[in-house]
Amino acid sequence: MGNRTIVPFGPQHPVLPEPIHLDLVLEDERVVEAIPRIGYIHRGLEKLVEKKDFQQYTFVAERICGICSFMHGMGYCMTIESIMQIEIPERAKFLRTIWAELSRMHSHILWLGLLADAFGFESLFMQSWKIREQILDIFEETTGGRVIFSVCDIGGVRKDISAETLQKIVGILEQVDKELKELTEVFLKDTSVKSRTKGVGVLSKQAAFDLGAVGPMAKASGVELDMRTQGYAAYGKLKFAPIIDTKGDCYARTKVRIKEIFQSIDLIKQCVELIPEGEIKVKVTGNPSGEYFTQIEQPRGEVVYYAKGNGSKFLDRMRVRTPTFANVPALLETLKGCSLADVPILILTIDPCISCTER
Amino acid sequence: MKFVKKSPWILHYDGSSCNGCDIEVLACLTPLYDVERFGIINTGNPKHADILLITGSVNEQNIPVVKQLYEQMAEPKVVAAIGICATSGGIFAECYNVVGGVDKVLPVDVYVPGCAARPEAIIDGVVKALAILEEKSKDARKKTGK
Amino acid sequence: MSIMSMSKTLFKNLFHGPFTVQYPIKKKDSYERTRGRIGIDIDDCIFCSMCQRRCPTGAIQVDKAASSWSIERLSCIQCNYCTEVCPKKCLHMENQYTSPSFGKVRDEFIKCTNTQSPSES
Amino acid sequence: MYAISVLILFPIIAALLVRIVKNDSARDMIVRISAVITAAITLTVVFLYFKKGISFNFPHEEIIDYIIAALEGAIALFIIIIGIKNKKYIVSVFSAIQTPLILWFEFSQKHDITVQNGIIFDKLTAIMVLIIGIVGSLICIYSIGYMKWYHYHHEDYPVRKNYFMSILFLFLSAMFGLVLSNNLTWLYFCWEITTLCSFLLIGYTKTKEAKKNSFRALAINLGGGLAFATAIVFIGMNFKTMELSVLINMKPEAMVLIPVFLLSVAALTKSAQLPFSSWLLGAMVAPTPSSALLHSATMVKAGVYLIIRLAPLLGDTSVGRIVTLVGGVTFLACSLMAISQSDAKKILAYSTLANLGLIVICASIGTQESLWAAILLVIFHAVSKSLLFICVGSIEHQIGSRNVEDMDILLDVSRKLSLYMMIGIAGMFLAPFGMLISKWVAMKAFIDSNNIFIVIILAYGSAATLFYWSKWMGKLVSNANVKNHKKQSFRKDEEIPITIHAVLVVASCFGFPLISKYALIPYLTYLFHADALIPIGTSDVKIMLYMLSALLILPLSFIPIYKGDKRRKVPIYMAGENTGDNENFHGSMGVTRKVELRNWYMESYFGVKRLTLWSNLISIGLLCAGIILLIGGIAA
Amino acid sequence: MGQQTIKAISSNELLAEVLHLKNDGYRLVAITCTCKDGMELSYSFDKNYELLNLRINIGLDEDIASISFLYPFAFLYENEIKELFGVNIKDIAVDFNNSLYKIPVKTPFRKEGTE
Amino acid sequence: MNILMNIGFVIAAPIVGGLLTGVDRVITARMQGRQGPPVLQPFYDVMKLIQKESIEVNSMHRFFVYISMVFAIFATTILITGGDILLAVFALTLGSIFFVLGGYASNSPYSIIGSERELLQIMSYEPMVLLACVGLYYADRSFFVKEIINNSIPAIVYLPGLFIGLVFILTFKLRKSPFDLSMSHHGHQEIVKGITTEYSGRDLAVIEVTHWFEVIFTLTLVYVFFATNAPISRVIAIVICGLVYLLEIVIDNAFARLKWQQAFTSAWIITGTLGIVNLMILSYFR
Repeated sequence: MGNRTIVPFGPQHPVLPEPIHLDLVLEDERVVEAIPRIGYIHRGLEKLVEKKDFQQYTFVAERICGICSFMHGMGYCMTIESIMQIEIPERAKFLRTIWAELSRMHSHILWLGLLADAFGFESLFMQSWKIREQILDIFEETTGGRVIFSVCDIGGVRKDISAETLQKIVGILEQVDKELKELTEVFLKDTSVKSRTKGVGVLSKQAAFDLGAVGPMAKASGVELDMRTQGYAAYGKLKFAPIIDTKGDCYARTKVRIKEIFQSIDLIKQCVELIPEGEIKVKVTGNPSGEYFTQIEQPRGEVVYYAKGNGSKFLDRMRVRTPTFANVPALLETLKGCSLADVPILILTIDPCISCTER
Repeated sequence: MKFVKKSPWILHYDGSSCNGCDIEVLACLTPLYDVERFGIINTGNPKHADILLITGSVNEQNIPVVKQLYEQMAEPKVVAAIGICATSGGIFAECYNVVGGVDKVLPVDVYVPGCAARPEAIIDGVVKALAILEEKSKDARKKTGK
Repeated sequence: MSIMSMSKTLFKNLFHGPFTVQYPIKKKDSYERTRGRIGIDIDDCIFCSMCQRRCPTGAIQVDKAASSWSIERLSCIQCNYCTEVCPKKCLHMENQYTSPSFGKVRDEFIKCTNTQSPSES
Repeated sequence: MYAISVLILFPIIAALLVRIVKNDSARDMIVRISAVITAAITLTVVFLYFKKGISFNFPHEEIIDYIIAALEGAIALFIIIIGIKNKKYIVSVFSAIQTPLILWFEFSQKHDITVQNGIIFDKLTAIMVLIIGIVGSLICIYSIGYMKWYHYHHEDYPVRKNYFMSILFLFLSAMFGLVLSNNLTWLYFCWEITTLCSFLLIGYTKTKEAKKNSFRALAINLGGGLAFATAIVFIGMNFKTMELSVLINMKPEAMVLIPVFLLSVAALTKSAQLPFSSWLLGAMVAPTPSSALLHSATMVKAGVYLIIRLAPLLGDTSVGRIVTLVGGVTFLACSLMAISQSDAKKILAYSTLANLGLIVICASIGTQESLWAAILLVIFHAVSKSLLFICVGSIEHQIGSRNVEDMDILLDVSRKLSLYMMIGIAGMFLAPFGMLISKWVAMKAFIDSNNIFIVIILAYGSAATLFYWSKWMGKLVSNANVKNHKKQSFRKDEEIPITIHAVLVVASCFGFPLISKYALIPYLTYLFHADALIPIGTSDVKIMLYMLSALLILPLSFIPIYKGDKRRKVPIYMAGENTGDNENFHGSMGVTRKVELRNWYMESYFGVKRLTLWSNLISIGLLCAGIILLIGGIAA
Repeated sequence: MGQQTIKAISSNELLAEVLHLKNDGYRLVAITCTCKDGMELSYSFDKNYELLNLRINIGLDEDIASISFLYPFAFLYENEIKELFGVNIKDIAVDFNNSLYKIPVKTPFRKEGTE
Repeated sequence: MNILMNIGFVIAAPIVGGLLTGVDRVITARMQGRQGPPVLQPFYDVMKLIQKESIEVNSMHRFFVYISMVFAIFATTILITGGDILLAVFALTLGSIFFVLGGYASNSPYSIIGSERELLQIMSYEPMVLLACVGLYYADRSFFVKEIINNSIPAIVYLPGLFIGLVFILTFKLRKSPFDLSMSHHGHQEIVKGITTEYSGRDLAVIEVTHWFEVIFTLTLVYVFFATNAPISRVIAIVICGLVYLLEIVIDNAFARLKWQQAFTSAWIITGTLGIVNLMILSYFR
């Protein structure tokens, strides 16, 4: 066909919160080909291990991404702890789990808002982000930061949450739960929303596995892949089952994420009940020597940390394989044959974190 | 009367930030902070924008992009660097791929510190930018002799 | 078929009135732990340079000879690391964030005989 | 009377001259002079007879009849032979049935029928003659320049310019005859000649495709001719008359409706209505001047002309309803299908079909208002569409393509051409221009005659029309900055006719109140024996003329009047990756890619294949229903 | 936290091993490269939450085959390693030719002279 | 006197249109739980745009928006002064087409995609608008607004179906979600700002003012359905215009943006069914 339209999409584009570029080849509005270009956020922060010592690097790790900041910090700390064979206190593990699950909630609600924005549902976006602010308030109260917490440290956590604050958190979560249920009605039942998500960007189970998809992207296609089941931090002591859907379209991914939010609320409540008293941190001495791979579950899926120490203050190598990096091939697969109006939805569907991907 | 003060439209560009400041910029639009009170709209299109908000330390690939966006904005215009990365490069200043600070690429008018910059700080920054915007529009008038 | 399922929420919002915090007229309450900016009780400082060495961004500069402690506000990432490592605990995190500026800000604190004055350079 | 004979005969002489002269420049001169003379005769005839009209019979009617019979026989022989030669037996069969039928009728049955008025020149004829004479002569001149370029670029086609030109002139003569004849046998003869001309011109390039399409056109038109012939025989045997004017004045009874139906079928084939439309689309392989003249401006109008003549017999009758619905289906389906086309000539062809459909609807509804609209549509469509065709011809010459998508550089290549093209397109659908005025009146007429379905069809069809014309216009104004195209010379032989045409389009829009007052209203008053009124209020006409005047400032956009204005020019927005030349962007994989911008075609909605199938089925169904109704009518 | 499986193999065994793992239903988790005393490549695989790492040590300028025809999405990892470390990975399915990130410095992670 | 009043109406039209847009923004904000801008914000925006620099990508593309505005004003004038409703619709369509051509003239990717979408939208709503006019003519035997609104029975009695269809179509015309495909008031769209992408400064202000006229135009269409020769009905009609506008705001906030396929088919199907049913019934009783 000669009637092909070729347009650039991004890096600066109103629907893209982060810069990524696609060369879109369209027929009418159908996407025939989408070729990505990344590198707009590549900073080269893995190289920073040579300039910052392994303690300072915690702060770098937290700033790999501002949305799952805490999880990055936690993953990095866990890796170093494993290399140095440090067993952190139980309470610290629970606190990490609470913050991690709150992060997941905040990330998913944020994603819901952006998704609503992508299909032009402004009020839904506003409503989602309004709910999200309550969780940010919890963050600010417990850690002092709205986005970047700086509470995770090698050997434990820097700040404790008092019992009454924990109760207050449960109270807020109940309110969030109520408001979210109202929102869920719209996301999962509204006809106009469904018309934009159902059957859009279908990824079969086989394709999801073959393309190495992780996180909600894989879960929505029926691939059970949830690193939390490995029982790191306090997850081993909590009761939960990974959330799976089989349809593999945008609707399924929305559903998986929404269910995960409610699951997180449940997990936090369990944590609040089970959290033991005690220390929150052990003292760390010496320098890491050895190597370790850590896999944890971020809101966007499995993340792999690899660190290699040589006995000095500075690590030899620190590498993060983030979930978005693994999901990009799946995104490209779903983009083929969609329509231009679906492009923002599909880009969002992997919940892209370009700053994670490119580091 | 300079109406630009009453309706500043912003363009947000993420020049390799960690997302932290980006989501705070977006949070400014949401019910709790609602910058539309001041007539602020996030246009997403340089040709309509008055204020360019840049987050992140600007890496090699972004230099031509931000320059082009700046060029495509109509006078009077101001640039606000949001967050530590944009103001100085922050923790990433030493990375091989970042220039460190937007001011290495564009004339920055307002620096909004914070890691991540708080919504209140961003609002403060935009309000400060308005003063500059007004001045610039006066200058522009003088130049054209009107 | 469920059309306009959002309208319930919309009308609730409409009748509730705006949730907006009227910043800058009215400020949102900050929490005890809110991380704004680093402050120093310069009198207690012993200029050990621990904070300077540990600061991940190199924002802090300590000059023992001139007994001055200064911080580049536009480089500080409020990680709170300096306050943790400070042996005298004279650094602390203030709730108030640094306000936006038109240029680079370096806040310098000099320990003089009985006087302390923040001055900008 | 003599003037009319000259009008019919002069083009034949010109055709012979052009055929004989071998020298290129001499022939070109002859063509130019003949064309000018044709136009002059046309104007003279109209000037002479416009006021009062004329109706007469030639003194040597018998001789003329014999000549015609001889020629008909010769043509039939020719068609049968080529049909057998090219294994297109269907045309041979059609020809072998209808000509003997007519000849048999001529020699055995016709003796007791006297024809009072073989030729009638009234207001409608005047309009048709004007269209044929003016548009025809302009296109003849245009084809001089066009054909030169055509053979320069298509070296593989045999050069037969004299053949081409002479057929054009022959066609003009036939067309004059067609609209002037009141005698049905003469009308039929001219009808067949136009069919033949069309066949010869479509097959001009002698390529395989051209041959195939020309035979399809011939077969369908001969089929229509067969219906015509049958109708003549039926009329002659049953009502003992040979005159169209007499037929029209009869009462629409069941017996009368049978020949009317047959004539309508003949008209529908000529006007390429569904399901007979495929030949017109195939006819687009012919050189553009023939498309402009035969396949949009005049020959296809012969069909609707016949229906307009028959209008008093259609109206509320079953035949009228069927014809209306066939026209409706054609109008809607072709308007929709035009959206999926990118070949300019194909779009024009579909649009022609659609507009013919609209005229058929208006004519077959047969009220005063609707006929007013139908005749105006004929006028506006003829001038606008032939302008568009010849513009496309020249554009093809200038940019080497007639794909609409390639026309985005036209603004740089030739501002004049794009302006004329814009005028043509605007003439086809924009508010104050003629087509829209007629559509408006048509709509009113439909409501007044209680045709709800037709109103709805019109609403949908107009919306689709708007889509494909606007996107074409969009391409014309989009400022692609390709600077490295080479400019072709714009021949005077092309430029002058195009310019005059463009002026005609605008003038006809300004002049429509006059046309209405001096030609349409008297004609309709005479036809309906009741005072006709202009269907649009005077105040609206005034407003519309204001709008038109306002639109005349449009060409200003083509003149860079802002040269003195010091606005800052910036690169267009390409998400921050414009390379600076407004054409390329920094793409993925480290390559610089060109932005390509194409229109929408929406194949899945308006794909030709599916729509053609369905609309053909519906229209065939309608015609069958018509036959059943007729039989039922006689039985009752 | 238990000890992790790291299986050292030579560079020409790579394809055979990877094929074997693919047939076993392993998922490629990551490819990691460290530049210390030559290039140290780790291919991490996962099946039922069991992490398996293949370790290959090659010289700075040695070639290594791409596994992108077995695991198509490996092209991202391989392009990254090629661009940042300068490891010669041959026949990557989609080769960005060192323009994945378009960085101003060439192979920043490569430490010359550590061999 | 009459002429003066008409002139007054035409001058008031953009002011009312601007105010309505302002009210729209406030109500939208409140529905989203936000405070929202001042009511006069649209005027501030336009004033600012006039004071700003106007940049351009080529010398042609801005020309079209001015013509577009001229025809929008023209159409509104015809309608408000009680002229021929069909002519007004044609004039407005002409204006819209010039707007589309402006998008094409800039030859920028997103403008052109926006233009295509806008054309598609025009194609989607045009049949309904025409049928509404036809219906009014059918009910009152006149295309003239001043005659239609001087009948004793409001047109709505005859044309409930067409009115519902018209309200459906207004969503297109007012550029509200779910049919704000070509150009949305909210910035976040896959085609940036559609046709307006390349416009800035004064040209953008013109587009905004044109939109105000369009708002008035569409609401006048609603008005025509309810007004009769009784003075009280005029008031009721205006109130209903307000309610319809409010309904559109709610719809805007309660729908996701649909794709062109859905927009197009839904518009045509609704037009077809409502149009046919309503007109058939009407023709039966006439």
